[in-house]
Amino acid sequence: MNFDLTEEQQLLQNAIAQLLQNELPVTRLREIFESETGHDEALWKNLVEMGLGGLVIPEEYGGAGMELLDLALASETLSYGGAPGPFFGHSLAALAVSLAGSDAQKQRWLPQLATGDAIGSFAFAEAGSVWQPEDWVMAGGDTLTGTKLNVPYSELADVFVVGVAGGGLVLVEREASGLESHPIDGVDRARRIGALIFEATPCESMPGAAADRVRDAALVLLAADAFGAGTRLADMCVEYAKTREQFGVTIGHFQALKHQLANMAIDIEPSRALYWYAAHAFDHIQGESARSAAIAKAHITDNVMQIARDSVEAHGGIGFTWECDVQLWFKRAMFDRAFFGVPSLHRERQAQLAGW
Amino acid sequence: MNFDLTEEQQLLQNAIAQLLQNELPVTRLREIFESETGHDEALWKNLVEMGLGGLVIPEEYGGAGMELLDLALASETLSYGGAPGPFFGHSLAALAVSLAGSDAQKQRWLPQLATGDAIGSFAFAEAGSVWQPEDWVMAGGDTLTGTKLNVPYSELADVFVVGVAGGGLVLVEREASGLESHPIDGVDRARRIGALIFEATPCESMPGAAADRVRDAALVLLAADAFGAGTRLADMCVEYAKTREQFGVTIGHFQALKHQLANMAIDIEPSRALYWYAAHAFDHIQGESARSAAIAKAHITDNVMQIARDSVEAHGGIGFTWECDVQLWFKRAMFDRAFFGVPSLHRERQAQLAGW
Amino acid sequence: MDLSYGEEYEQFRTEVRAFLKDVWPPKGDEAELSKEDGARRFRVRATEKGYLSRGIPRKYGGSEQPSDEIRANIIREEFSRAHAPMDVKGIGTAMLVPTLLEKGEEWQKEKFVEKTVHGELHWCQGYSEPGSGSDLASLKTKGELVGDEWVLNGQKIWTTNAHTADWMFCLCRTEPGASKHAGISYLLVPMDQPGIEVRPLPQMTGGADFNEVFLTDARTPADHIVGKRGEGWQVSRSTLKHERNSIGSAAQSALMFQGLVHLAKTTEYDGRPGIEDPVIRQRLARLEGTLKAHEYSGLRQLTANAKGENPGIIQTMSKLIATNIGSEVAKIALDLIGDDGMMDPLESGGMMARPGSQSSWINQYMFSLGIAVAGGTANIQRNVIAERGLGLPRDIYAERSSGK
Amino acid sequence: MDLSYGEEYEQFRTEVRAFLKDVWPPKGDEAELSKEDGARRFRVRATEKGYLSRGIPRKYGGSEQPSDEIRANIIREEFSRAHAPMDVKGIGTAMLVPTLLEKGEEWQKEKFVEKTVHGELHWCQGYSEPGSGSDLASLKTKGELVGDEWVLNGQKIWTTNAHTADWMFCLCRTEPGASKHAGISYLLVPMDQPGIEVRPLPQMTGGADFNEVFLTDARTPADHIVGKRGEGWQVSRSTLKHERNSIGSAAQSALMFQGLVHLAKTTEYDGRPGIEDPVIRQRLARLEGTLKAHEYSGLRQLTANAKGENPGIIQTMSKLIATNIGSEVAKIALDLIGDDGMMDPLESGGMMARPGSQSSWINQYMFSLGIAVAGGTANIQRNVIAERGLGLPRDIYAERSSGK
Repeated sequence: MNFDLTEEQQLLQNAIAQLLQNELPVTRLREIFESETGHDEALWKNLVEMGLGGLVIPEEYGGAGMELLDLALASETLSYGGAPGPFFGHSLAALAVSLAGSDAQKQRWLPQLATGDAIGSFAFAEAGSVWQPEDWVMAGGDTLTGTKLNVPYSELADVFVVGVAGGGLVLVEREASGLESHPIDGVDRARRIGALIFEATPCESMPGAAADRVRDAALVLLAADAFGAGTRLADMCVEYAKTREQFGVTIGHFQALKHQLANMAIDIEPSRALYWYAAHAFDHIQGESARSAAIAKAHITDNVMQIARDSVEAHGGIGFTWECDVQLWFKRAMFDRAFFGVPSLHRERQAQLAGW
Repeated sequence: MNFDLTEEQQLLQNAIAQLLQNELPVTRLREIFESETGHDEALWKNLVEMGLGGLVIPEEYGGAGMELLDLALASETLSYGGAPGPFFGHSLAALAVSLAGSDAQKQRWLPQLATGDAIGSFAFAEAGSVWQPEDWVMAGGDTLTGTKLNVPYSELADVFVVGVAGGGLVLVEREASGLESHPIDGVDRARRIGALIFEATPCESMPGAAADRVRDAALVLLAADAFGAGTRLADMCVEYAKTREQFGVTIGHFQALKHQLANMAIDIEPSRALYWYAAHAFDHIQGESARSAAIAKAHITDNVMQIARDSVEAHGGIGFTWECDVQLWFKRAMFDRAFFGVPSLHRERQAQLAGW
Repeated sequence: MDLSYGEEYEQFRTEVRAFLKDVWPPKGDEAELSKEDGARRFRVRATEKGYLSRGIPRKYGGSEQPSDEIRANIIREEFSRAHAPMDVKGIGTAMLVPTLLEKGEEWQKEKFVEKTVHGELHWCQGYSEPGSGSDLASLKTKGELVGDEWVLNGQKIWTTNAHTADWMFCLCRTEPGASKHAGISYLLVPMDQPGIEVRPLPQMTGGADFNEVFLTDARTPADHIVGKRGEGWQVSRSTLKHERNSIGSAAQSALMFQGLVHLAKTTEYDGRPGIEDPVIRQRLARLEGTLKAHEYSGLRQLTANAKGENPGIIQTMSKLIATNIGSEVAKIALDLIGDDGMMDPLESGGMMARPGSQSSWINQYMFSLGIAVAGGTANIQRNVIAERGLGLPRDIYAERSSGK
Repeated sequence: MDLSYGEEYEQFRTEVRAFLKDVWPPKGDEAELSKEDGARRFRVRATEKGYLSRGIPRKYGGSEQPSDEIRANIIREEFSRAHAPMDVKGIGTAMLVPTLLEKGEEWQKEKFVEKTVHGELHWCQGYSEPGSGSDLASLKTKGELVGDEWVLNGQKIWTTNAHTADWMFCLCRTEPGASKHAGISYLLVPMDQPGIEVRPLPQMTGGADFNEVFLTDARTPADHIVGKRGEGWQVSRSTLKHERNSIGSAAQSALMFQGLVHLAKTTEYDGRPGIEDPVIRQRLARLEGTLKAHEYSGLRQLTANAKGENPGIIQTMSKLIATNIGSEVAKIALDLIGDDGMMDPLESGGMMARPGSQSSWINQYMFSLGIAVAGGTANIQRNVIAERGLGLPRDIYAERSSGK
């Protein structure tokens, strides 16, 4: 009975945190945030050299052969540090190929994805906030025609895992004919998105039926990312309360603010165990996996969005400005909350999965 | 353009407040609260001598010929003073007979109701939290058979306005054959309720179609009553904060409590205008009457219930005891919120009436 | 209780309508005028009739009408219905002019009031500084009298329209030895000078509605002070208001709510129009309860103001209630728009552009926070309600800091 | 991460199960014993096996086991499953015994510990007084040493089980000259004496779980003091805990939630089972998120405690979270039960009685408030989280009052 991280897991989180502290001061983060691509090759290189390109890729394909929990822990720490870039979409693509790819597909893609030489992404969303595998409309087959929205780093990725009607997954390469990508101006410039437009675009069917697993993994990673953002925001507020003065004392003396920060803490801290459990269930408790993922995504992203709003207020006027760092994690929270469906949708799934 | 009370209306409220201050110290209120009947004949006599038995009964029948707004104002002030007794049910019965009674029915009942010599009540609710005229199931006709629940002062009243299937109203006298009354142990011992069981009980049909109007009036009076309870609770909390000491100062110095009291104030004070408007609309803006009544009932009773909970907390441990007066208005709030349907029901009606 | 306006006022309304019908939109030759000139001509006429600049004496370009909240409200309603120009908006008419009329020298009134109310002079307000938010007494910008000029050094923040203003009215610390509140003066400073630099201060939405103003040996003549030296704190608090617009904020909230209902009717949510979703319906209905209570409380305040009575605690609450409503509107909207909740609020369009309305809701989602902080944080508002409204003890730190 | 218990612990679980199967419910002759005697006999055996009174030395009637959170948890799980008696509950085992073991004289341990853990002596706690809630330092009950006895005068409140207790451990002011905290002593007082009067203090539900205790020249021997004179404040804060039950409160919350889901499934709401109402579903799902986070955080704490590590800020939060969950459970229940939300919580039945469960929900609706105030108000809890958890400055009034 041990509901705690292993030493290796703690080392992984510490190493990521250390890297970001060294390589991603907030000035650099802002440059990437405001850049054309939202991607920094040097940072990406650093991350993949730590093995983050292939955490869940089997060792035989050059990955670390780790579990979703490890990926989620990495997501939390990357989010806390504000890391921009394709880690999220890439990780899910790598997971999808590992779970559902043919041997040939694995041979071709996993080693490149593990080293980060190829960047992966996934294209699930369709117009009308449609995300769930059972709702996908775009037909599969040998070629694809249609549009997928909100594809992480659609401008950058080399290979896409695409969801098709019936809940199947197919692989599309960047160079495939009839494939166009258009950037979408998303709110979180640290996680870029775009639309993919397919016009008789050749694709390869993936034999395994893993769309639901990939969905659950995405929900856990979004929850972990939101948790990282929420703790960062809460920490920023506490720090601000300890330094900013008003009426001759630090504002942390004001009981109303103290209580708002205490409420923030009780809205975020218990969520750590919630996403851990969801990740652990994905890895080891099959029967609870889907429901735990839905609960974690709905609960954490919703709470963190409120924390983000309260963080603006805890900072006073300055919290509302571009120059205040609150906005960076505020927008991260907006992304995590909306991506793959708003909380109410997953709460309804949570109810259904309980047989309510 | 004058959205304010007339001098007469202010005098009415002051006179009621004065009477309760003189005649209903909280020790007396507690005696009635804990008594067998929840009714005090002396208090009732005082109230009807002020004309409160027949505020909305036309002058030709011995009433004051006033409007629902006046009745609502009286309800607010009676509630603020914690007045127990049959005023609520009696007033609605008087209104129902005034609106829907035949000439003979008016002749027979209104003068007695106006003087308070006869006490009226109404029997609308059926099992399953059924309240709305369109949902009534008990069949009308020359006799009634069935059960009505949550009838105000069913043990005491001399005449009942009873709702029947199709939304009609009938009159039943206390002495009618086959009529049994059984008290129900309600939470608010200042407003007693009971069940009426009809067994081929003779009744008289009322010719006017006024069930919807009576429903709207009931909602406004419950809103006004809840408003009175909410202001009383908020006032008690402020008073307590100004007198109770902790750590060497009155607890009103603590910013967290100050802000809770400020939040209480913004949750109650604007509601004054909301119930005024609903009453005024009932009297003068027919098209807005039903919807305004639904909004006022849902909004005010819901807010006041939360204020009641927060009032317990603002008083600390003592707030949870029987001897603390918070409980008296807490229970009033519970009655006002549940009687004639919980807030979500009226919010759905509010949505439907807007054509949403 | 009577929600009609009565015969006298309805008569007045008829006059206003007839006037508007005649002159707005501009007819004949006037239709040829530029939009700006047309508005200016219109304002002159409306002022002659007593409809605009009602609290301003005639000699300073106003119509000098007795205060009448009801007439003021009818004017607002009818002008708004006809889309006619109202009084020139801005911090100059709202705050500087009343202050000058109450505390200014005669020459100051002559020089500034008419041009400001006619929209020929634009103002910005220099109160807030970095580090002094709700605690104005701690401001640090210095003014030193050097010869016949004030020389100013320091920094102001949250200065709306600083880049378009001709003048700034500001608070500076001019009496270094004096205690906190007593050392402040109220100065009028021309913006077009080398000592003043205006930098936009973009907000998190990407837009820039605020500025920072840096004063480096900025100058203004010695007599451009309102009130005496060291009286700036009191001068800045003159709250002379001719006719309050007690229902304006509720009208704004109501418009936002209508927009939200429209959004719910036209947005698909979980496979049907959002308005049909039971959870959305309940949330809208609950919010509408708060909104209606706020609106009708505005009518109560209007009535009290018209009678010259004190409306009581309710008047301390408007800002916080409006903020709460704005915030809830934004949250419901965010749920309704689903994936569009990830879009950039300033999204400029382009191939994948969604209808403008969605990104405007994201803007609103963030901007509702700006409203909260602009009127002083919600915590400051709650202090005001608790202390002024409920009579609870003053905040110990604020009290200490004010030296009382 | 491993949510299984591992081989060693599963082996232990097997042993516990086998033990329980043998002796509970009582077999043979023992089945004839009274319920109370049966439980007593069982506890003796379970203690011999090392399953109960694990933190108590053998010489005082315990099993003197090394601290092991996991074993403790397995014992709780298995005993609970078998409905077997656990350690005697109450303030005596929870608070007095650890205090005596840490700070008591040898004769005090001998006289009180064994009988208390065996359920032969019952205790009540005399800390709170009217007028000193969260501010214990302000307590007023006086103790004076007269000859070889303490003579006590004052009033205690919120004294659970005072009417059934044999003894009270209480805080009294014995050193009139000393500063606030330094003047307090920790005394053990027999309840059965003329100087003590116990009056029930009914709560708003109509039930009476608390008492007031009036002390009028109540007496206890001079040596019935724990620690030295004036050290009562520190003595009362000895928080020795052998094995924390870090998941107990979450288990309670989970049970309440299950009850609520059952209510939603079985109660008609708006013409169908409440569980099918979209608004109820969303509220239940949202609440379950909070509950699960609380439950899993309990597992985190259990793990940290088992390793002897500090679980961090999370441990300051349990009470407030449990209170919040209880309150939300109660509110949803109130909406579900409709008209039954008007019923008396103590409704005794009779012709119109509803099924017991509904009035128990009303009880819960009110009682969830009692939970909030019993553990110190929510505001006190938030102070603790902000100060101890987040390191924010201490409350100025509390600091002043403590003379620091």
